[in-house]
Amino acid sequence: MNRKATTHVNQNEGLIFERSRPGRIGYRLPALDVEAAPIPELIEPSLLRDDDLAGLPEVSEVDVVRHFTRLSTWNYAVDYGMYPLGSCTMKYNPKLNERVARLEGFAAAHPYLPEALAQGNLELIKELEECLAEITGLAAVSLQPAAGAQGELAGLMIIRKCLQSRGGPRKRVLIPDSAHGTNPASAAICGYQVQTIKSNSRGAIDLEDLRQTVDEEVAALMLTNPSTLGLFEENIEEVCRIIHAAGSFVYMDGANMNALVGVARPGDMGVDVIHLNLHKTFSTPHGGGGPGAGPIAVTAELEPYLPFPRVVRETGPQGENRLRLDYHRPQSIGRVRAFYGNFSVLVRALCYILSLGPDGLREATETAVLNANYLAHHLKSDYELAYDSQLMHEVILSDKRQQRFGVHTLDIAKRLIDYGFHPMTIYFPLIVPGAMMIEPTESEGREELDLFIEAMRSIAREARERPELVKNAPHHTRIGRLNEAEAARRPVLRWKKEQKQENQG
Amino acid sequence: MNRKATTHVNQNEGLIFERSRPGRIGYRLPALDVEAAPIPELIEPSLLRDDDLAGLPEVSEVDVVRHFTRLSTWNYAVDYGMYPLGSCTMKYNPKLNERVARLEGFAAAHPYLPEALAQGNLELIKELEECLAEITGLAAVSLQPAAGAQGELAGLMIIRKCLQSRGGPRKRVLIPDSAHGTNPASAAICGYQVQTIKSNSRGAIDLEDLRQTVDEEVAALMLTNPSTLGLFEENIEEVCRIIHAAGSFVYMDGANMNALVGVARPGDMGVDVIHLNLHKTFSTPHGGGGPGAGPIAVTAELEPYLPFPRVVRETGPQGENRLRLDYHRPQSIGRVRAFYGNFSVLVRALCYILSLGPDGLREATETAVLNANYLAHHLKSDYELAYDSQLMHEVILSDKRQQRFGVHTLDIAKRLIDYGFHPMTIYFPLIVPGAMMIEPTESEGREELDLFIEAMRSIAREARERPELVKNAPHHTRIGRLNEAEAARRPVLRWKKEQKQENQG
Amino acid sequence: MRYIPNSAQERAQMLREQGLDAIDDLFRSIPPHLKLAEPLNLPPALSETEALNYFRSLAARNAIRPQVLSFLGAGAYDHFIPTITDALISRSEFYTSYTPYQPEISQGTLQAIFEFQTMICELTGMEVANASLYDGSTAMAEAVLMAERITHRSKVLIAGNVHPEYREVVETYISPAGISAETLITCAETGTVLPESLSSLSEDVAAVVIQSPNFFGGIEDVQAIAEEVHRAGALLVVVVAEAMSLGLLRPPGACGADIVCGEAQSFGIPLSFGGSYCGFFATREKYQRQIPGRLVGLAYDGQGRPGYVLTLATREQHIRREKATSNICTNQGLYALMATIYLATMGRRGVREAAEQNTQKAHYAARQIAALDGYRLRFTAPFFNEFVVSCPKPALETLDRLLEKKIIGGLPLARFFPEMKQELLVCVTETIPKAEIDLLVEALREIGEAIYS
Amino acid sequence: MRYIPNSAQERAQMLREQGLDAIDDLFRSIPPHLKLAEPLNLPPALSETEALNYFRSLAARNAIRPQVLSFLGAGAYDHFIPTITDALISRSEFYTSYTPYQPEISQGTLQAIFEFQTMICELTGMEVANASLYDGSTAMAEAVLMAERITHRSKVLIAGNVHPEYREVVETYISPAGISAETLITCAETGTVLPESLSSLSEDVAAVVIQSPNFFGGIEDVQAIAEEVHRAGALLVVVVAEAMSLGLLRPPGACGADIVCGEAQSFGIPLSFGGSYCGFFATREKYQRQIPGRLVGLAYDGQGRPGYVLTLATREQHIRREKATSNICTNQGLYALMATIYLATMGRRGVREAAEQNTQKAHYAARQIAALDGYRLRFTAPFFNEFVVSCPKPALETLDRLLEKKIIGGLPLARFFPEMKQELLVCVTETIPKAEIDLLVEALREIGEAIYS
Ligand SMILES: Cc1ncc(COP(=O)(O)O)c(C=O)c1O
Ligand SMILES: Cc1ncc(COP(=O)(O)O)c(C=O)c1O
Repeated sequence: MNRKATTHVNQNEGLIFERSRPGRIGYRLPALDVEAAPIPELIEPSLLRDDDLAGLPEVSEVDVVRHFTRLSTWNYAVDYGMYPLGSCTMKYNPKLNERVARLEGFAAAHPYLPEALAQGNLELIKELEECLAEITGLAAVSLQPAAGAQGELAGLMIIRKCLQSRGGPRKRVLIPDSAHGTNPASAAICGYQVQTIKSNSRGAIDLEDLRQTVDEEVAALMLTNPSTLGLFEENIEEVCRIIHAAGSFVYMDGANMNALVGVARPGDMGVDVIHLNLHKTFSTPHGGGGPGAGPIAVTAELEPYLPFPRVVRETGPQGENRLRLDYHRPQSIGRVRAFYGNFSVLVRALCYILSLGPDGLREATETAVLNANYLAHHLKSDYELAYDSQLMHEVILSDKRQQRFGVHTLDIAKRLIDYGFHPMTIYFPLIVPGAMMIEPTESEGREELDLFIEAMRSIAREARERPELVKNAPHHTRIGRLNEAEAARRPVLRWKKEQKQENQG
Repeated sequence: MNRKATTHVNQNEGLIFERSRPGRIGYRLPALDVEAAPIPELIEPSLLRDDDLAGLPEVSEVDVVRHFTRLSTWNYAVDYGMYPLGSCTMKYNPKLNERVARLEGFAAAHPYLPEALAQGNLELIKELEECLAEITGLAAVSLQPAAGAQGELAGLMIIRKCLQSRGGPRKRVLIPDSAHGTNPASAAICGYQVQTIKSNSRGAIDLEDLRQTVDEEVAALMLTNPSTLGLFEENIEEVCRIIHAAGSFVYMDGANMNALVGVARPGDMGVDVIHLNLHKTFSTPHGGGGPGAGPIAVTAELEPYLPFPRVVRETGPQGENRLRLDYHRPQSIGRVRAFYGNFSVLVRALCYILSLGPDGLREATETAVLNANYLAHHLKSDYELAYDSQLMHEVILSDKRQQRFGVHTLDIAKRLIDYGFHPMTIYFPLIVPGAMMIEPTESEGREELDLFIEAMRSIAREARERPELVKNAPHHTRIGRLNEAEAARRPVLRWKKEQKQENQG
Repeated sequence: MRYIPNSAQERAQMLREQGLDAIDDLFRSIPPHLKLAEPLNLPPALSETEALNYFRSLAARNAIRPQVLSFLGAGAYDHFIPTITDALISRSEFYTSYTPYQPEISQGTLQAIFEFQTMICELTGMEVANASLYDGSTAMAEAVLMAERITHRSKVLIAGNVHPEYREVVETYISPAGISAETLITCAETGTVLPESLSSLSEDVAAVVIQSPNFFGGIEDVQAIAEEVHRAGALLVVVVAEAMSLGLLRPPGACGADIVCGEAQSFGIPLSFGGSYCGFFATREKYQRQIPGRLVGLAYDGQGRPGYVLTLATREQHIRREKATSNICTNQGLYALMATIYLATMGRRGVREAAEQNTQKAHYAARQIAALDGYRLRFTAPFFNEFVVSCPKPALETLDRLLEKKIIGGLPLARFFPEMKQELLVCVTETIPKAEIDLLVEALREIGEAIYS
Repeated sequence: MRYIPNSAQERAQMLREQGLDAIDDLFRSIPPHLKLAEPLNLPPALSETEALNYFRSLAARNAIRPQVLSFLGAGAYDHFIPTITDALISRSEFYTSYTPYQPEISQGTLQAIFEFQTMICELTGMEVANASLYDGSTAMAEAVLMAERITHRSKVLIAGNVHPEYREVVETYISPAGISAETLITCAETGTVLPESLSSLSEDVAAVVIQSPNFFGGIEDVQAIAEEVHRAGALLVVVVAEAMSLGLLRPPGACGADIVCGEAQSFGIPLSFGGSYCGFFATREKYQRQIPGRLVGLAYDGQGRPGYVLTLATREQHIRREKATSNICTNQGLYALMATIYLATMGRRGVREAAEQNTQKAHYAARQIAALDGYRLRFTAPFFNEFVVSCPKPALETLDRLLEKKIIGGLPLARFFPEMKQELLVCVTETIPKAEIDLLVEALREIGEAIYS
C-alpha cells in the first residue's frame, strides 16, 4: 500500500458486557478460612446491596485475555512507530523502567509503612528530587503533583501563598495566547483572573506590551519555554526582570523541557516555579491517558510553601543517615493529593535519569532538537511554516497552502493514519490557524523521519491532485471518521443491557 | 467485513539487517573492571576472528523493540482467537504459568548447582513425574525428552533395550496409516523397519489384520489413541493383548491425551509406554515452534531403562526428606539430551495441573470433547465428515463436496483467514483425502465456536456461488499466498548484504 | 545512548543537510551565557545491570510480606491482583499510547474506558462516570468544586471521619476558590455521621461530604443522611476510599447520593507506596456537562459502524480554558484499564466473594481482639474490613512491640487525631490468612497481659 | 474452571442441541470399565494465590545470586540478558502461536527465524543454518547422523574433551543406527586435540567431532584439524557449547568445518536449570537438503511481495515419514527468537564487547588463582572464559570449604573424569564483578594455606 504500512486482518470484539454469560468464572480465591457468620448478622441488610452486582460481567479468564488483547490491536503505539504529537513528547518508554517499577519492594509497599521500613522508597523520592533540582537549576522540588496540570495548580498556589504573606494574593495571571489550556484553567481554579497576552509576530512575548500590562495586581506570568510554537523565549531574562520588578513571579510550564535538559536551566534564567512532565521529558509511559507525574521545582524563597509532607535527610541516634517525612510545614500550601505522588511513575523517571546520565540526557535533548529541525527543513517546501525562526524540539506547520484545495489540517491528520503514522497535534496552538504541531523526539531514527517526510509530501501531492482521497481519510482503519458532533449532541456514556451497540449502517 | 474480523492498518518492517546503521548501539554493559591485557596476548591472533562480526546488525534498543513488535502484529495467536489446528491442542496458555516460570529461583538456577542447593527444582521435577504417572496410570515417568518426537524416540529405545535384554531388539514396528509423521521417523532412527497397518473403514485397527501381521520380529505397535481421526480405539484392550501375546510392546502416542485426562488412563488399557506433549495437553505455550516437552511414562518392567539421571527421594542423615539425582542406572538407554529436560516448560505444566486439580482436569477434557462434537454436529450438513463415529477431541472433515466447484481444502483453509480464524490442520491424516482436522479444545467458548461454524458455512456457500473468491484467498492479509514450490526450488535461506529482498511485483 | 537511534555519524550527516556544522547551531536562540558550561552534576550513566542492581537494593530496603505481616489500610488496600492484569496492561498498545485524541487508531483505549465508565456506574449506582481522576482525594476535591458550580453556594460540610488526607487536599483546592469548609462532628460512640446532626443545614451549604465506609471503617447511613441534605437543597457527596466495599454495600447512588467519587485502587492496582492509583467520579445524568475530566461516548462512522470517542469536550481546558470544569488533562488511564480488567476478571461473583471475605475476616479479627483483656472496639457502627481498636497501652507502644514480632499492627490514629492515643486502625483483607490474624491476636494478648502481670 | 469459557449451563445446553443428556454420552466409545471410577489422585485445585505462593516456596529452595556466588559454566552460562528480550518474547503473538504452517498469518515468526538463520550463519561462518534443534547435545547427535547419511560411513571419532553429556547423548542416538563412536584421545598437557593424532584416519570414519572451546575451556586448532580430517574424506563437526566465544574466535566455518552446531543459550536465554535452551545447526549449502529440522526461506506472493515460508519440507517427517532427515517436529522456536533479539540488541559491537569481557575476566581470575601456592592451571591451551584448576586438596573438599563462604567454586571434574580428583572447572563471565573474583581467589588461598600450615 505504501512504504510504511499496509492493511492486515484484525479481530472484531464487542463490549465485555456482551461477552458475559451467566455462570462463567474468571478467578479463583483461596477458600475462606475463618468461621463465617451470615453477612446480615454482621451488617444490617438495609446497608447491603440487593442487586447481586448484576451489572458486572461474568466471563472466563480466557474471555478477558482475548477481549483486551483484541482491543489492544486497535491502538497505535510508540512501540509501533513515530507518534509525533506536538507538546506531548511521545518518546520511547524503556522496558527496563517497566521492570524496575514492578519490583515487589516498590509495588507491594504500603504508603503508611513505618518510615524505618520504607527507607528505600524515601531514598528514591529524595534522590529524584535532587536530580530534578539539578536539572532545572532550582532549589527545591516536590514530587507530589500527579500530572502537569496539577503541578501548575500547586505552583500557582505557592505563588499565591507567598504573595499573601507579602500582603495580598493579587488578582491576575498573565498567560500568552499560545499557552496550553491547562494554564488558564489552573489559574482560574487558583482564583486568578486570566489576562491573555499576545505573542508578537515572531511568536515571542512583546516586551513593551508586557511592561504595559504588568502592575501590582499581577501575581504571575505563566510562560511555556520553549513555547508551544517550538521557540525559545529569547528575552527570557528581560521578561523575568520585568515580572520581578513588579513584585510578581514567573511560572514556567516545563512541558517542553525535552528541548532544554542538559543544555540550559530555567533556574538560571530567572524562573521562580516550574513543573515538569515526567511522562514527557523523562520517558514514563503515557498509558493511553496517564498516569503521569508533574513535579514542581521552586526557588529557595518559595521552598517553605511546597506541599507537605517533605522527605528530609537526617542522622539517626547511631549517627546513621536516614530519611523521614516532615509534616510540620507551617507555610505549606497543604496537600494536593493523598500520600506522596504517583510513586510508580517516579521510579521509572529516576531509572531513566540514572540510565542516561548527564551525557545521555544532553544527547537526548540535542537529538530531539535536531530531529525537529530536520523535519522542518524537509517539510517547509510543501507546508507553510508557522514561524521561520530557529526551532527547538517541535515544528508547527499550517494547512494554509492546502486549504485552497479544500483540504484542511484535520484531513491531513487523518490521511497520515493511512500512511501508518499517528497524526500530529492539530489546531493547537490556537493562534496558528490550522496548526499542525509535530514533535518527533529523539526516539525517531532517520529512516522513520524520512518515511514521515515522504508521507507528508505525498499527502501534499494528494491534496492538490486527489483532494477527495484526503478529505475522506482514513481509508485503511477498521472504522472511518466518527461523528463526534453527533456523539456530543446525544451523549451515550455507558452501556446498558437494553441498548445493544448495533451497527447503524 | 464479517462478524469475526475486519482489516486495519498494519506496519511494514524490513529485516533487522536492513535497519542496521554503523554506530548505532542497543546495549550498555558495565565497564570492564579487571586490568585488561591485549586480547592477542591472551589468545593467538590466528584463533581470533578478523571479520569484526560485520554480519551482525548495529541498531538501537528502540529499533529492536519496534522491529519485533511490528513483526509480532503479523502473527495470529491463541490470545487473538480460536486456533483450531487439529492434533496440536492449541489451548489457552495461562499467564500465571508464565509468571511462575520466570521466578528468579527457577530462571537463574544453574543445572550443575550442588543438589543440596537445588532441592526446589528437584522437588518440582519429582512432583510433576508423580502427577503424570497418576494421570497416565503408569509406573514411572521421565521428563527428559524435549518434545513429543523425542519422547517417541526415547520410548522406542526403551522397548528396544528391553527386547535386547530378552534376546534381540527385533526388526519391525507397526504403525497405523493414520499416524503422525514423527512416529515412522522415530522408529527409523531407532533402527526399525516401519510396517504400516491399514485402518479399517471405521478408522480403527483391524484386529484380524493385526493378528496376521504380528510376529516375533515385531518390536512394537505405535498407536495414537484417540487416533488422529479423533476416534478412540475401541478395541484397545484386545489390541494390547494381541501385541503382548507376541512378546512385543504397545507404544502410545499421547499427543491426543487432551481427550482422556481424568476420564481414562492408558496404563489401565494395557499400554506399555506413552509420551505426552506438555505443550499440548498441559497448556504450555507453543512459542511459534517450541519449546515443548515430551515426557514418557512406562510400566514398572520398563522403568529401569528410562534415561538417566533419575530424581529420587531419600532420607538424609538427620532423617530429613531430600532429593538427589541418580546417575547409576546400568540398564538405562542413556541420555537423550543434556541436563534434565526443558525445565522451564515443566514448571508451567505443573502449575497448570495444580491450578486445575482433578476436577478441573476432567472438566477440561469433557469440554474439549464436547466442543469438538458440537462443531461436528453443526458442520456435517455442509462438509463431508471423514468418519461418522463418536468423536473425541477433534473432527476430521474433507473437501469432497467442495471439489466439484474446484475448491479444495487449501482454499478453504486460506479463506478462513479472511474470516479471522487460523486454519485447521490440512491434508493430515494422509488417509483422508483433502482432510481438514479441527480441534477446538476446551478454551473456546460457544460464541467463538458459533462464529467458526458461521464462517465455515459461509465458505461452503462461497464455494458454490463464488468459487474464485475462495480459490484466491486470503484477501485480507498483508501478503497473499506465497509461492512455496518456487521457494523450495531455489531456496534463499539467509539474508546477504548484496541481495536486498525487493518487491518483485 | 541505546534509547537514541540516530548515531553520532547520522546526526552529523543530518546537520550537514541543513547546512549546519555543529549541534550547537541549533541552540543559537538561547543566550550563550544561559547555556550550561559543563555537564549536569548527576551520577554517570548506569549500565542496565548496574541500574537493575541499584533499584533492587532500594526495593530491598522496604519491608513487604513475607518479611512483615501488615494490617494497614486507611485508604490503600492490599487485595488479590489477578496475574492477567499486569500481562494485559503490559501490551505496548495500551501503555505506550497517548490519550485517545484520534479515535480511528485508539479504539482499544476508548472502548476500555467506556467499559470502565459503565462498571463504575454499576458499582456506585450512578448514571454517568468519567474516565478517571488522579486519585480519591482529588476526586473528592473536584466533587466539591462541582457542587459549588451547580449550587452557587460557597460552603461545604465535611464529615470529621473522612480520610484526613482527603480533607487536607480539599482544603488546598477550595481556599483560593473562596469556598469555606466546615467539619461535621460525628458521633463519638458510633463513629459515624448522625443524620439528625444535619437537620438544620444552613441555606449556604453547597454540599455535605461523607465517606462510607468512613475512615474508621464504619458504614454510614447514606439514605437517611441524603434525605436531610436534600431537604436543605444541598448536594450529597459520598466518597468511597475502599472501593471493594461496593461489592457488598448498598450503592450510594441507590441511597440518594448526588456525586459518588473515590479511589479504585482496590480493584487490581498495586499499593506502590501510595501511587499511581485511580480516582473515580460518578454523578447524575443531569449534571453530566458539569463533570470534570475525560468522558468517552458512543459514536458512529459514515457507514454506521459504532465506535467510541472523547466527548463533551466543551467542558475541558483545551477548549474552554479558564472556564473549564477542571484543569485536569492527563489522568490515570492505564490504571483505569487495570481496574476494568480486574472487574472483568473477578466479575459479578468475584467482586462479591472478595468483598464478603473481607467482611468475614475483618469481623473474625475484630471478635478475637475484642475478646482480649484490655482491648475493645472503639466504635459501634457496622464495618466492612476496617475497625478501630482501643489498646490498653498507647497505640505507638503497642505497634513497636508488634514490630518486634514482624507485625505491622495497623495505623496509630494519633497521627491524625491527637486525642486518640490508644487507638489503632486495623484492616483485614482477603489476602490475610487466618493464621496471620491469629498471630496478631496472640501478640496483642501478650502485650496486653504484660501490663496486668 | 477459569480457563474454560463455557459454563456448566452452556455445556448442558450444547449437549442438548446434539440430542445428548449427559457428558458421559460423548465418551461412549470408551469401554465403561476403562473409565475412571473416581477422580484422579492429585492435590485439589489451588487458587492463583496459593499456586503462586507454592512455586515461590519451591523457587526459594534453589540457591541463586546474591545468596551464592557461582563460577559454574560447563555448558550453561550466566550472561547478561537485556530486559527487552523478555518483554518482546512475551508478546502473545509470539509465544501463543504455533509453528508457522500458514505463512499469511505467521510472517512475524517466519521473518524472525529467517533472521536467526542468517545470524547463525554469520557467527559460525557457514552457509545455511536451520530454525533450531532441542539443544546443543541433540544438535551434535543430529550432526553425526547427517554425516553418516552423507558419507555412508559408520564410524565417528569424538574428542575426549567434548562435553561428556553431549557424548552420552550421541551414544544414545547412534547405537540403534548401527553407528559406532570412538573416543579421540586428547593431549594431557594442552587438553586439546592434537592434529597429528588424526594423521592416519581410517577410511570408515564418517566424521570427527570436536568441541571448541572444548569442555575444559581450551580453544582447538580447528583449521589444522580440518585439514587432517578432510584428507581422510571424513567430515569435521565442530560443536560450540559456549556460543559467546563466537564473538571473539575465528568462526569454525572459516577454519574448514563441514558442520557447526551447538548451544545458543549464551545468547539471552536464562539458565533455568538446564532448559529450555536452543540448539543451532549450520552447514554448507551443498548439504542443505540433508539438514535436520525446520528451514525458513524467502518466497513471493502473486503480486511479487516478499515473504517467508517453511521450505525444503521434503526433508521432514510430516512429508517423508521414515525417510525424513530427522524426527524433529516441535523445536525451540521461542528460544531462537530470544537469541535473535539478544543478537540484534547487542549487535556487532555488543557481542564482541561481551566476548572480550569474558576473556579478560577469566584470564584475570586464572592469573590470580595460578599465582596461589598449590594451585595451577591444569592445561596449557589458550582459553575463552573457562579453565581447569588443579587444587592442592581434592576438588570436592575444596568446593565444600568454598560453599561455607557461599561460593560455588566451579564444577568438580571427577564427576565426569574419575582420574581428575583435584581438578575444578572454573567459569568466569562478564556478569561477575572483580570483587567476586577476588573473593574466590582469597577463599582458595585460605583453603590452600590450611594445608601447609
Ligand atoms: C504545554 C503543556 N502544558 C501542560 C500540559 C498538561 O500536562 P498534563 O497533561 O500532564 O496535566 C501539557 C500536556 O498536554 C502541555 O502540553
Ligand atoms: C499425533 C502427534 N504425534 C506426535 C507429535 C510430535 O510432537 P512434537 O511436535 O512435540 O515433537 C505431534 C505434534 O505435532 C502429533 O500431533
